[in-house]
Amino acid sequence: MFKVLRVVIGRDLLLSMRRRADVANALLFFILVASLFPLGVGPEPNLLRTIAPGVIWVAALLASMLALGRMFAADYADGALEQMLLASAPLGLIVIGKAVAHWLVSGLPLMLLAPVLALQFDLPIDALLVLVASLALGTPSLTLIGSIGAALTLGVRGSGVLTSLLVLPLYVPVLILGTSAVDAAAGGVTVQAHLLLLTAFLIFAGAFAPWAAAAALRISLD
Amino acid sequence: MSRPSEAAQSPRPSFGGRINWFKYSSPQSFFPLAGAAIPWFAAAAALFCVAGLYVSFFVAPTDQQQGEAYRIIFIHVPAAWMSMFIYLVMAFWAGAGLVFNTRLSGMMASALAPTGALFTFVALWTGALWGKPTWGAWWVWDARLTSELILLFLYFGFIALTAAIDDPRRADRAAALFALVGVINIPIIYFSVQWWNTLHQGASVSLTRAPTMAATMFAGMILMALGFWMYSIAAAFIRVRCIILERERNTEWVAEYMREQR
Amino acid sequence: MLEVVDLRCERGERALFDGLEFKLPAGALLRVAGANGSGKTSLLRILCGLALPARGDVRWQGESIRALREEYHRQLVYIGHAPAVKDELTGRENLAVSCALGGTPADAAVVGAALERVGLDGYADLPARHLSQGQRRRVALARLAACEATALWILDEPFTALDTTAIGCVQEMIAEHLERGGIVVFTSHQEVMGASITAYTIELGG
Amino acid sequence: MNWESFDAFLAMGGYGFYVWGSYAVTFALIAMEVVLLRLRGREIMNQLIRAERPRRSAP
Repeated sequence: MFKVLRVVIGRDLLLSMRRRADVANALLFFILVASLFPLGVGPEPNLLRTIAPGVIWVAALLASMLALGRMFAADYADGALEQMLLASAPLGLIVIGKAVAHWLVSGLPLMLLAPVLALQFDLPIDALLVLVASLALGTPSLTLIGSIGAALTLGVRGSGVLTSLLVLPLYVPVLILGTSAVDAAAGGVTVQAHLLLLTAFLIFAGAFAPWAAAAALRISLD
Repeated sequence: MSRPSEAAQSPRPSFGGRINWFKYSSPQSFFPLAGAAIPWFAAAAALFCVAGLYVSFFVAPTDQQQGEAYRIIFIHVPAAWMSMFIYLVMAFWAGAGLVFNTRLSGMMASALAPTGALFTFVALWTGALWGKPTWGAWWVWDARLTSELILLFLYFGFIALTAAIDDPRRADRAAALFALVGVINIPIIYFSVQWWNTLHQGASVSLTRAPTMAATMFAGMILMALGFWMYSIAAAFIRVRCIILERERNTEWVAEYMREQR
Repeated sequence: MLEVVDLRCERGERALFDGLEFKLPAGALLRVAGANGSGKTSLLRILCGLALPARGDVRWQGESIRALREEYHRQLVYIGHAPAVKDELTGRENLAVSCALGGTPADAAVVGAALERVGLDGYADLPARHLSQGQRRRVALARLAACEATALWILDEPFTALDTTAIGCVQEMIAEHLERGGIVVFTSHQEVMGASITAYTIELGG
Repeated sequence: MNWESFDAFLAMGGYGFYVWGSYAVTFALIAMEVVLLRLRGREIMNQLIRAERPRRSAP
């Protein structure tokens, strides 16, 4: 059974490797959005420092949402998803595999890029570390929740916008927890509670979302 | 082998004992039932609303601190109640539809969504109009208002998803799953916003309760809530009848119903 | 044994078929025929468990496939309309992945042999994007050669886009599978199997 | 009785805009929903009647 998990992760990573441009586009989007904010609100350092956590988190959230289209759509179009529904392992497990692979090429790079962007906003070093930690715990939740939305909108006209309409409201807790963790770190307050709550949310999403996404895939392919 | 043309036109009621009535006769048998119930619910709605309006304007006394502005709560609070209650009912029907694969459940869920969205919007609108004179701001990022806003987005998501999928059965089931995901998320969203709110504002602003909860005030709110409730049922029934006719238009019983109508 | 009980399938509000019943014993071949839109693919998807019938049940060895799920999938090869061949992967990678997903992991030798069987030995290491329509189809069908032990084959239009050699090869694989006691269900517009093999035929639609 | 005159009732102690704004929008929306529902019902009935007519004349 875990062989199937490994095969799915390996396959999706291999596919992303051979379609590197798609991966790079989402990252470029992240960098661009985050860089637009200083241009929009002005270069005042104190202001930038205040808005930095929110801006970086929102940009990361949008970039990760943008990448959701890649998760199932191509496999849906060429019939590979049908084969996954007929696989010898539970569909929930396959969704976990796809989510892991998807996070490795969309969430992980965001997490590694974020500190560089945070320097543009003059965030203190402590806050930088917390930013990375909060993204490390938060972006997997985003991928997991997003997988439900991506699965529900398969093959639907205007599925990109529809996915965001469905998924963004559900992202709110992650956004709140993530930004306030960085805020707290920048303000010199202990961040343990925030990170613990993010972890709890991740565990919850990890237990629940693959199952829901699997049900959504079954509905979409019926 | 069956011929599709025949199968589609054969009258449903004559299918015999093997058929699962639970699954097949529901929309058909519910249609006249809902039709008969609508006038009663509509009348009850009108009655409760008139009584509620009377209590809220002529019986409930002026509030010491907020003056007459507080009279907005007689629609604000019932509307907020209804917005959440309708979402729960909708999620209930959605879940029932997914579990039992009944067609009527999905129709009920999609019939409730627009009315739920309406009450959510009313709750937000009246909240803003109440907040301005009371706290001097149209909008505060209070946990309740924010959750209400997210709830509105969830309603919109539900409606958009139903509208975007052409096959009604798939649309119902996809939207049902989304409704259930939403119902699990609403408490999480509420508590996370509340927690975030205390971090940022130190609980200086609280929409939580009106200063004094006199019995007459409570009575007014309950009456209005009952009125809204009855109205929601009536509206949902009218809408579900439309949906049934739209989806079952090619069946024999609809044709028969049309013949009776003239 | 594959058994279908009182199956009804609807599209929109129209019934595509109703009250469909059959039993396929080991070694049986079933051809599903019918005009476009008569529900051939829908029937196959219901047989796999991809789609839910409006009424009725599909049973494998006497148990409902909805209860069996993964256990049933392990004994099933479905080759759908879309070949499920990824453009970015080579024929070899495609086949290895689909076998592993199906629960019959194939090592390099088996994969190579299967691709050779369908006449793709020269193309096994090319990304599928460089293959023609018929060749991609053959990559998908190579799975049959790699999954001989899998009892039930469900094939949606297996012969489209294939040249005569490839059609012969697929016919041969099907014949061998039936001899082994496997069950094959396929859709096709024409009578393609030779006269030597007796096939049940279902004609859908009117 | 809370109000000395109709004007006082309308003024709502200076909060007339907020109170009446709330109530008016609420009931306007409800009225709108009722109208939309009625239109939807009429639309589907018309469609059904139109669909039925050829079926009657054909045989």
